[in-house]
Amino acid sequence: MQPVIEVQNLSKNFTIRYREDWRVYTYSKQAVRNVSFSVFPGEILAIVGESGSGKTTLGKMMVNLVRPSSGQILLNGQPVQRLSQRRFQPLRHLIQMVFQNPYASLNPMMTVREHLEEALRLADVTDPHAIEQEIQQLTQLVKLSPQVLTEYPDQLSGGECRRVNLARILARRPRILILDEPVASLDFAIKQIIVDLLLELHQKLGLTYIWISHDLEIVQAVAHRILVMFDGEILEEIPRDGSRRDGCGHPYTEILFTAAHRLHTWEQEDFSTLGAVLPQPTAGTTMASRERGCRFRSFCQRYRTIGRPKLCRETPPRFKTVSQNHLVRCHFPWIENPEVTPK
Amino acid sequence: MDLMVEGVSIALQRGEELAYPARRISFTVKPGEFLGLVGESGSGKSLTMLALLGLESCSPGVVEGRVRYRSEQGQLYPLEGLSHYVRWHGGLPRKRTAAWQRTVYRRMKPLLGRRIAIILQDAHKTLNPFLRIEDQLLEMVARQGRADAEKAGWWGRWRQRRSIHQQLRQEALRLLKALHFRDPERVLRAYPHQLSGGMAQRVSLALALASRPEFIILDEPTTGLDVTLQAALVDLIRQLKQERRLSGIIVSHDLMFVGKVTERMAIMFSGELWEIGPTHNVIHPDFPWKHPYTSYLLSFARQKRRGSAGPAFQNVLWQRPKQGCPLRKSCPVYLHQLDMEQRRQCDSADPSPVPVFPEHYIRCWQYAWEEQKHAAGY
Amino acid sequence: MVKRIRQLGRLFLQAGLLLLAVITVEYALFLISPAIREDIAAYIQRHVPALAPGGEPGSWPILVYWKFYFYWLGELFFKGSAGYQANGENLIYLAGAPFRQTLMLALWGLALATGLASLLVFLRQSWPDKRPVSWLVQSFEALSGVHYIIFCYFVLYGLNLRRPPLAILILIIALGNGVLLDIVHLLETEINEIRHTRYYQGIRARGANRFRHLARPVGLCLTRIVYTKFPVVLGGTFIVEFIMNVWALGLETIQAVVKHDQLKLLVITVLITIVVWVSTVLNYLAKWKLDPRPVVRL
Amino acid sequence: MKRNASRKTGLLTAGLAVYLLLVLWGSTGWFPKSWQQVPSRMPIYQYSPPSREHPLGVFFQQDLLITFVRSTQASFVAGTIALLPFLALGTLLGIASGLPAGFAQALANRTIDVLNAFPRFVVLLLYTGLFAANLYHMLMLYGLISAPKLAELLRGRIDQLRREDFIDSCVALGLPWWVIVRRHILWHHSRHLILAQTFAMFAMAIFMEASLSYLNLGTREHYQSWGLMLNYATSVSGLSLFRFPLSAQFNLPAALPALGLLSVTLLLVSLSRYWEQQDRLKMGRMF
Repeated sequence: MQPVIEVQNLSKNFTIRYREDWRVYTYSKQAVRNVSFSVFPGEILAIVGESGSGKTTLGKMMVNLVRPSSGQILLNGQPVQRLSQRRFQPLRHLIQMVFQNPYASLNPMMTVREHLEEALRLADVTDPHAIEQEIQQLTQLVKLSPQVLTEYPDQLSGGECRRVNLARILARRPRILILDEPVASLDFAIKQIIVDLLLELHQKLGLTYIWISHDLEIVQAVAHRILVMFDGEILEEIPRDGSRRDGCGHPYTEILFTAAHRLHTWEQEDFSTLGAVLPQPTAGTTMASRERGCRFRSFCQRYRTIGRPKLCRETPPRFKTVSQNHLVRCHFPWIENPEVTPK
Repeated sequence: MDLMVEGVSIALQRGEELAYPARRISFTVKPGEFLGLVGESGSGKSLTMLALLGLESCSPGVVEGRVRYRSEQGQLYPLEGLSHYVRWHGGLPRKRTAAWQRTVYRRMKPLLGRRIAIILQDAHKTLNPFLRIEDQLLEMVARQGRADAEKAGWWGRWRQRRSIHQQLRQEALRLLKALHFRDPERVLRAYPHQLSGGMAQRVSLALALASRPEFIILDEPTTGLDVTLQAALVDLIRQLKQERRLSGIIVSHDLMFVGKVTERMAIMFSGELWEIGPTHNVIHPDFPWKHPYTSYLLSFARQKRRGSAGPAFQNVLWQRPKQGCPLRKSCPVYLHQLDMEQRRQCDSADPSPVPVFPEHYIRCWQYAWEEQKHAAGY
Repeated sequence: MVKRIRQLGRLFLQAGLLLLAVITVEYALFLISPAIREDIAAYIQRHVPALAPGGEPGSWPILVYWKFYFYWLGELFFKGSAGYQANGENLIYLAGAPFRQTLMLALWGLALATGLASLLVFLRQSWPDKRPVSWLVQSFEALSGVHYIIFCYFVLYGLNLRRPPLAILILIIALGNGVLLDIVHLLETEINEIRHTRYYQGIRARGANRFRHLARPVGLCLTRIVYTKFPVVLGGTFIVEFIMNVWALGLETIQAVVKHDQLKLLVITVLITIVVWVSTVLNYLAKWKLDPRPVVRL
Repeated sequence: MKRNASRKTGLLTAGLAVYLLLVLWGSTGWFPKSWQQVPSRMPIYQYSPPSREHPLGVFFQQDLLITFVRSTQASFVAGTIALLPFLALGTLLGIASGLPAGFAQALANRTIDVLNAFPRFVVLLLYTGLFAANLYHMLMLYGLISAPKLAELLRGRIDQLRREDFIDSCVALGLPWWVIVRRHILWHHSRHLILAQTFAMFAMAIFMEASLSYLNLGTREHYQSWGLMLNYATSVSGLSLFRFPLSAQFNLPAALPALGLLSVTLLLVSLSRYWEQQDRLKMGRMF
């Protein structure tokens, strides 16, 4: 099958400048480093990682809001990373992004109806009758009550606001949606309702989702494929339900799973192994970024268990296929494996 | 050590008239105990907490009831702000609410950051971006009562400022070390923007703990944190509870998180408390007595996989019915399980808290009837 | 240390080049007018005959004037001579007493206004609903709506105060008065913004020392306000000097305008440019010292 | 809160109405016959006190009320003239400097810096000195060099919107940039700000015009303005304002423009304050 999006060796550097003690410090932070993946039509691809791991930057690069430093993005086989905003314009009906903060992406001085009308006019619906009909359909699609149409964004609740955003974006009839933390900071009830709505839309309209989140628990339930990101890098690609079946995986994913699992069950367990992932300060950057070897090793329980092997310190790991469609960027995807027991 | 909140109502100026985002809140936090205040966003839980402490998030603030705080030495601090004024003058001040807020804050100030520590939500943004962590942390460390420093007088303190600074610094380093920082020196030298979200959370925890408080309030500690950090925070809070005899309140919408670190839990919705009791009872699925809203919340929390959501409870904070139980319009028990007689009861009056277990109260007519039956000898 | 010196050196080099560029642009603007070109040509013929080509001044190429410009700059920076008036006096006297007088008026006026505005803002922020405080602030605001002209008119013809010590004080008050309203307004906006930030709420919740924590952000916005208001006060000084008949740059400017003394205007322009440039550099340095927050570039 | 606001607007509206009536009256040029007839034998510098024919008296061989009304009109014209370049350049620079980093943004920022660096009044003085300028040209120049004030405020607002992902979400939706700028940024997010700045600029331009004509700068013929009135009254008549309660020699020719200037500042500054307060209330509601 032809992938709708193909990302090859994508990187993004930010320059950060700050002043301290009459001195100016400039450093470059690599938010996304050498990321490659592809998305197939009708798929829900999840990108999971902590805040600051470059997920949002990756999403923004795909809708041409942030220009990549290097690498390639192919949209339906067409390279788009160097396109100007105007050249990208015809592709905007193909790919759309739902932003993290729903209130900030709506204009506080326009009613919901005006927002929808504006988006519909972009989609070349100009006849007032047709617009009225489309608005009806859209509100039904995202299950908004019609009286919301006359309200202003700040009168809406968090869930409603997200639906308005979704309706506004669906007015352009996109094929691919990038959902940036679609359910973060919502309450249980509304979170569940929004997830259900998104899945229903996926079924009904045949959309492709790129679902960016930090919560593995939700993502595991909905996604077809999960990419785990850490410090701008993809550490693991997990196929559907293949997560723990083969017993392999990246230690970071393991930590994420443990944390999510323990937070979502009632048993009183201790979390003392998680002390290892607490971020520590390093020069310049906020997250650890080792120059050589595996970037993750200073947080890695497995690295310490197997006696700090030279391999981890010297060579940056490459992707290893541990089972079908399951790639792990680790030298020791499974420590009981006799072949890779350290010398 | 213990905070006593008795029948507090909180008012908010909305245009000309007053609105009540929280009504008749009562709870007590006992020494060495954590209370979880759980509710959806918009249920007024953060607002209640901040208004109790006079932190100006709403005006005019506490207008009814009383708040008292008893310190470790048994000293009693009455923390009533406006309610005092209301009782004396028989009404709210018209124009001078800002002055009253300042009064409340002044009364709170000897406690804030000394006996009571607060960590506001979104910890990264509550650190001052213009000062180093050192400058912010040492100020709080210096709050610990030091008999020798008090005796030295200001001139003595000025002469020994270097060594005092060194002592404070050592203290701060020890504190950061206890919070799992591997390189505390570097943290002290850093500006807030050089910290990541999880580090900032721990630094603000350090700021709160630096003055050796007896009571700690966490306002939405998990929002904006990743799952790993949330899990680590659970660990950290448990550890702190063991090491220092802290008591406190955790305000959160995350039932799971609160369930892991607190002894008692209060469920808040539409600005009112509906259930308060031991955490184990409140969240345990097999515990027989539950408020309908609690079971609604739990049904979501327990649902791991996708499934259809039931009809939601309606937040009636701003359109409260004149009489009867305010939640009855969307209460599944009222709609599907009760007969006409019982419904009439629900329509006629607001339920009052009923004890269903030692220290476990539920505000629902179901349990009131059971109590009546029990009393009648059934 | 070496790195710091190098960085500061680079800063001053950049700033100096900026100054030179501004002065050059000003000179270019001067050269647009044929009348000024004639005046300058007459000056060249009289004082710097080496630069003057033969023929009518009207047919001189523009290059001559630029040669004169560099000659003049060299004289100014290396010999301290800014050219000569018709009566033979060196124009560098403008950088002495008149310049000092103007600068003193502007700086004291600005200091007065800033101090008073800070005091008023502090009062209003500390006691937001005390009636006397609000009356005080409002009356100051109403008074500061009065422009220099009216203020000086009142002083001149109403109180008949034109003797030096008192007159200078009143000039300063008049000047500060003109920008007081603006400064109060800007400062209050900025402080309200700070009060709504999350870190201010954090400081309150911790019961920390607010003055210690807010010194830097408030200092930052004060420097910015002072920096933006400085040219305004400088302009006001010129009017006030003319009205009150104080011998300073303002009066000299008006005289030069009336007498079409173009070289004097050029010298005054350069002086003012240098002052404003110094204030820019100071503002930049203050920002550098006070603001550690990072800037992210895409 | 609501009642307060409405009371303030009432007062402001009344003040504005009076001012606009004076302007309209001045532009029609219609005055009663008796006001227009002035005894020609009167010495030019003498002020004759109010009489039945001349309600405010005669000064400079003209009825004082006529002078005042015409001067009000001149102030309005002056304010309007300065406003046009101010709004045009300010908006342009503000939007350009709010752009993501690039050549246009750098250019706009440097332009703002350079324009900020000139003391405005000094620039005007130099301009008159160099080019024997028309007053209206000088006012346009004044509007032009005050533009950074508006531009900086706009830049701040755009920065804020950018930080909140608002502009990014508009671009991602596919809105063309001119729609984003025109409808979302300018109209919906900065209209109060621009309006407040417009009022403030109007008041400042009137002052600048008064200051310039007070200093007798700028060429004009048959021109009447508040500054000129003040100039003639103070420099020529030498009357005192403060002796008014004690004697009949009240310097009305000087007091009238002074009062006019004062009222215009208070009016327009409070009007811009009112708008800004409204804006802040809105923002408070929004965010």
